[in-house]
This record gives sequence, C-alpha cells and structure tokens, in this order.
Amino acid sequence: MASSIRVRATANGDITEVQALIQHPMDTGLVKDSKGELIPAHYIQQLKFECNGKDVFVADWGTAVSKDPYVKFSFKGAKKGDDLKISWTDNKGGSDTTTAKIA
Amino acid sequence: MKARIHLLLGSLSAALVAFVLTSPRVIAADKVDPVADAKAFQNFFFQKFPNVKHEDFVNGPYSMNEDMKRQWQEKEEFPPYEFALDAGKEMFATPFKNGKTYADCFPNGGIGIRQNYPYFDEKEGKVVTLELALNRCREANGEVPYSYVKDEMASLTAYMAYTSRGKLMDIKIPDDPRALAAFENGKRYFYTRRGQMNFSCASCHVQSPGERIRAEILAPALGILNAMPIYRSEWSGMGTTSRRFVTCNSQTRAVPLEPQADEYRDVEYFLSYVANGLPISGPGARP
Amino acid sequence: MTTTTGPLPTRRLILQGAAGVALLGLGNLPFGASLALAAANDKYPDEAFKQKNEADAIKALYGKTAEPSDKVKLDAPEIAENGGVVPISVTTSLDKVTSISFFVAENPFALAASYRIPDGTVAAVANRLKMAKTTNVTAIVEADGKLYSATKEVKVTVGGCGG
Amino acid sequence: MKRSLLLAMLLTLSLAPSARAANEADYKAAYAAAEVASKEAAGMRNQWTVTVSALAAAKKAADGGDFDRATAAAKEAEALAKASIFQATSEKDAWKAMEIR
Repeated sequence: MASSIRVRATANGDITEVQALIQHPMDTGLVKDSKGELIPAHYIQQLKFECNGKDVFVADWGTAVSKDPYVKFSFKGAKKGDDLKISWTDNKGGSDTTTAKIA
Repeated sequence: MKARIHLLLGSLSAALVAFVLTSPRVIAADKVDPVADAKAFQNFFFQKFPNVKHEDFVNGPYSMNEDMKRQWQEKEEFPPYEFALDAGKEMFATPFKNGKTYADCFPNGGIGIRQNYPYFDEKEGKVVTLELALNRCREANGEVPYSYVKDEMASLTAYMAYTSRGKLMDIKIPDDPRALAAFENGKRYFYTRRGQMNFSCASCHVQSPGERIRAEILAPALGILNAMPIYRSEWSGMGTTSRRFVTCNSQTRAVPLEPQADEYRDVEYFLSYVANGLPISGPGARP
Repeated sequence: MTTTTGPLPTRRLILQGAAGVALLGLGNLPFGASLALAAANDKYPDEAFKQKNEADAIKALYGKTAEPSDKVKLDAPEIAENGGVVPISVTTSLDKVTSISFFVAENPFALAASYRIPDGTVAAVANRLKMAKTTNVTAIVEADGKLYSATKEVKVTVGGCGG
Repeated sequence: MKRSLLLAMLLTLSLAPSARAANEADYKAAYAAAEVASKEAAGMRNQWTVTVSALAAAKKAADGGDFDRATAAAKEAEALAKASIFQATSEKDAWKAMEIR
C-alpha cells in the first residue's frame, strides 16, 4: 500500500537535500464541516528523519502546518545509497514510517 | 429588505454599464470559421501580453504575476497533486472486475493522448470530453461511473494529462455542420453573461486577466484548460474541468448545469480548440 | 494512510503522555519553565503550541527573548496566493544553530512549527504554513544558546468574486 | 449602453413593494408568481442562485407564519427570476459584442 510519505533525497557532494510531502489532513479542530459540526483536531505533531543511526532533523508541528504538509532541509555526512528513515506521529496516536535510499 | 434590493440592483446595473463600455470593438460575422476564430483569439492575447512567452499562457495566473510565479515554482518542486497522480497511475493499472482496464478503452492505451480531447464524435453527433470517455469506459465494463467533480475522476485525468505533458494541444473539428455548431455553441457560452453578477467567462478571462479578484490573479482564457485537472489550494484538493466550470458558475451566482452538460462539453471544445499549438501542462497546481 | 500502532510508537506515546502530565502537574512553577529550557530533548513542546500570543509561545519554547538579526533571512510571499498554503522558508549564516521556529502572530496559536537542528544539519528550512489573516510571520533561530529573529508581513485574503 | 439602462429600469419598476401588511393569500399569490418566473428561468437554463435562495427564504418565513417577510421574499424572488429571464433573452445576441474577432 502506498505510504503516506513521499520523499526525495539527493546527495551532491557532502550535502544531502531532503524534500518530504506527507498525505495528512492536518485538521486544526477549529473548522466546521458542512453539517456545522467541528471537525476534531487531527494533525502530525512530530516528524523525525534518521540517517546512519542518528537523528538528522526533527520537526515539531502545530495546527498551522498546511494540509498534505511539505518540508525541505539539507544535512551533511551522508552519501548516495545510505538509508534515510522517516517517521511521524499525530495527536490521535496515528503514525507512519518509511525508508528511502539517498539518490 | 427593500433597501437591500435597491443596493443589489444598483450594483448590478453598475457592473453592467462598466463591462459594456470596455468590450472590444467588433463586427458581426455569421459564418462559423474556427480557424479564423482561433487565430484572432491567440493574437488578442499575444498582443495584449507581448512579453509573455506563448507557451507560458498555459500556466494561467502564474504567467501574469512574478510573485505568484515564484510561489508556484516553489510548490512545483514537490507538487500537492503527487498523490492524485500516483492514485491515477494505480487505478490505470488495476483491472476492472471483468479483467479489462482503462487502457483497453483508449487509443495507445490512454497514454499520451490527452491533447486530442475533447473530440467530436460523429456517431453521437456531440463533443466527447476525456472525463465523459473515462466514465463511459467504466460503464462499458460494468463499473459504476465516478462523480465528475470528485477525486477519483481527477486522479484518472491527472495521470492521463501527465502522460501528455509537453505535447501540443491538437483538437480537430471535422467537416461536419454539427461539429461547427458545437464549436459555435461553446463560443456563445463563453461570451454569454450569466448569474446575478452578470459576468461571462470573457468578463474575467478576456477583459481582465492579470488583474486581481481579491487575492487571486485572473488567468488568461488562452490555454486555460491546458493544465487541467488542477490541485487548488483554495479547495485543498483536486479539481476536474467539470468542478471548475460548476464553481465558476456559482461564483457569479448562476445556478450551475449538471456536470458534462452539452454547454460545458461545447465550451471545453471551443477553449481547447483555440489553444491548439500550446503545450499540455496538466496536472497543474493553482491558488 | 497507514496507521501502524507497533510497539515503538505506543511506548513513545506513553512517555510523552507521562511527561505531558508531569509538566501540567507542575503548573507554571519556575521548575516547569526550566524543563522547557532543555529544548533539545526528544519531547514535543506541547505547552508552547498551546500559547495564543507570540511572546508567551517564545517564552514557553525557549524561555528567553529574541533579537532581530539580519543574519536570519526569512523568505515569504508579499501576498499569499492562499492562506492555507503559504510557502515560508528561512536560511541563516549564524553557526552552531540548534533550533529554528516559525511564528504567525495573529493565528489562533502563534507557534506554527519548530525544528530541531542537530549539528551536521544545514541551518535552513522550507515549509508550507496556514495563516488565518494578514499578519507578521516571524522566524527565530537559536544559535549558540541565543535567539535571533526576522519578521515579515504577509497579506492574506480569500479569492474569487464572492459568489 | 441603452440595453443596460433598460434592464435596470425594468427591475426597479417591477419591484414596487405593497405597503399594507401581507396575509397568507398575498403570500400564496406572490409565491405562485415567483415560482412561475423561476421555472421559466430554469427552463432557459439561466437560473440565478439568489432566486433559489429567495424562494427558500419565502417558504421558510411563511412556515414560521411571518407573511410580511414571506411575501417580500417571494416578490424579490420573482424580480430576480424576471431579471435572469431578461438577461438570457438579451444575451442571445448581446454576447457577440464581446467576441474577439
């Protein structure tokens, strides 16, 4: 089943650029649905990137992060073929994880 | 209640007067000549926006405003329609209950053919759009048709558009009076004012592309369907051509027709034909 | 969207839950504030995300105030094409950066996102945030224990002709 | 130019509201007239959303027994429906004025 995480990690020289797009509603809990009831808050709280056994980037997110959230960053110390592990957990205890090869 | 009505009528007639004054000077012509119409249509935009590259018109509002174009290019690095695209690819690969797939319904397996849609079906005597052909394929294979305005249809057309990216729009009008009538009917719909706002498609997309309606920059009509289907941030979801037509109608306070009504099929035929020669850029991301 | 609830996440949730409760129990005792100071730990800064205004959120997250610095380059649009998806990014030439955070002043909750930057990671982040209305967006960089900030106003309004 | 002034005048004229308090009979008559006009507009595939909502408001007010508001809303619906009919008929040829040649 397709993971909810789309990631593109490309290494040039010692710097690896990482882009991630995650399929998630990121509901704020402040919005009403068509029947006028509040849609409960449902948003990713923590997104973690690990490479070679080390955290390379940790995101703590609030309700102001867009639906289908996107993030881009770069880090040093990895090379083509290394594994990049990505995992997120949301406020309802949901989570997903995937591993991508650095291109 | 009474004051509100007069206010409403005042704004209506003011909008009317404003738009009639600014309409370009035209001479009546009754013979339907799509080739001439397309040339005039394209030249109108090429002259109105001389420094916009011709193929850039298909990028809608982003061809009109640098700041918006920058925001768009940033989004295109990892576009929000990725999920619809993957879903469409998966749906194309998943056979129906009877074992057939979409590839069996379309020439070249449905790959790289979006630029020929919509086409005029001489057996039916009507315009057939990509969305209609997809649902007919589903029905022919015993499947329930998809809603024209929901994500499943958008995923399918997103994938088919993606396989045609860069190919030039290539709509044909056969030498058949019914095809010419459909083209003319589409043109008439495009220029006809409707809704309490009394706007036609042209009021926004011919007379004021590049200008703002509140936060949004209006797209030029030339190539406006080349990026379909589009992921709109405003809907925070995918939008098919049908969804765009229906919401545009309700924006002008006109009650929309049912999706894939003849008028919508014909106006899609008209708008696609006059964009012949411009590249397909779908699926697109829009405000 | 898969929602795997394997052993690891539940253990982390229990930990977070316990830590959260501990923090709440402490109320806003100075001890609670010093807990937030150790920002680099694994814990989700729940308290900071609950603050309505920016100043409280910064205090809850970092426990100190920031000073504007031209070494923090905040990139945000003049007019957001849509309040729901505003591309905002920050780069900085400061070194020994340990954390980068984004605040949207007049959002219901000012703190939008906070990123922990381990050493070896470039001090730059791009993301897409929601903005309730036209207001100031502030990026704060924690470098070598001090806070530096950059602010820019982003105009936000709805689109369409209001049918 | 002439066409648009005519449209504005016609709308204002057909809207002269009656002064005395409306009762159920007035409402029924006004609603029936509005429904005829609205059906004709729909038949021309040029219905306005505001006509539909005005009709709904009229029915809602009438159900609540407020026949003053119900009649006024029904009259407004009729005026809006007539305006959309006028728009459809006048646009039959007027659209050519905007066509790119």
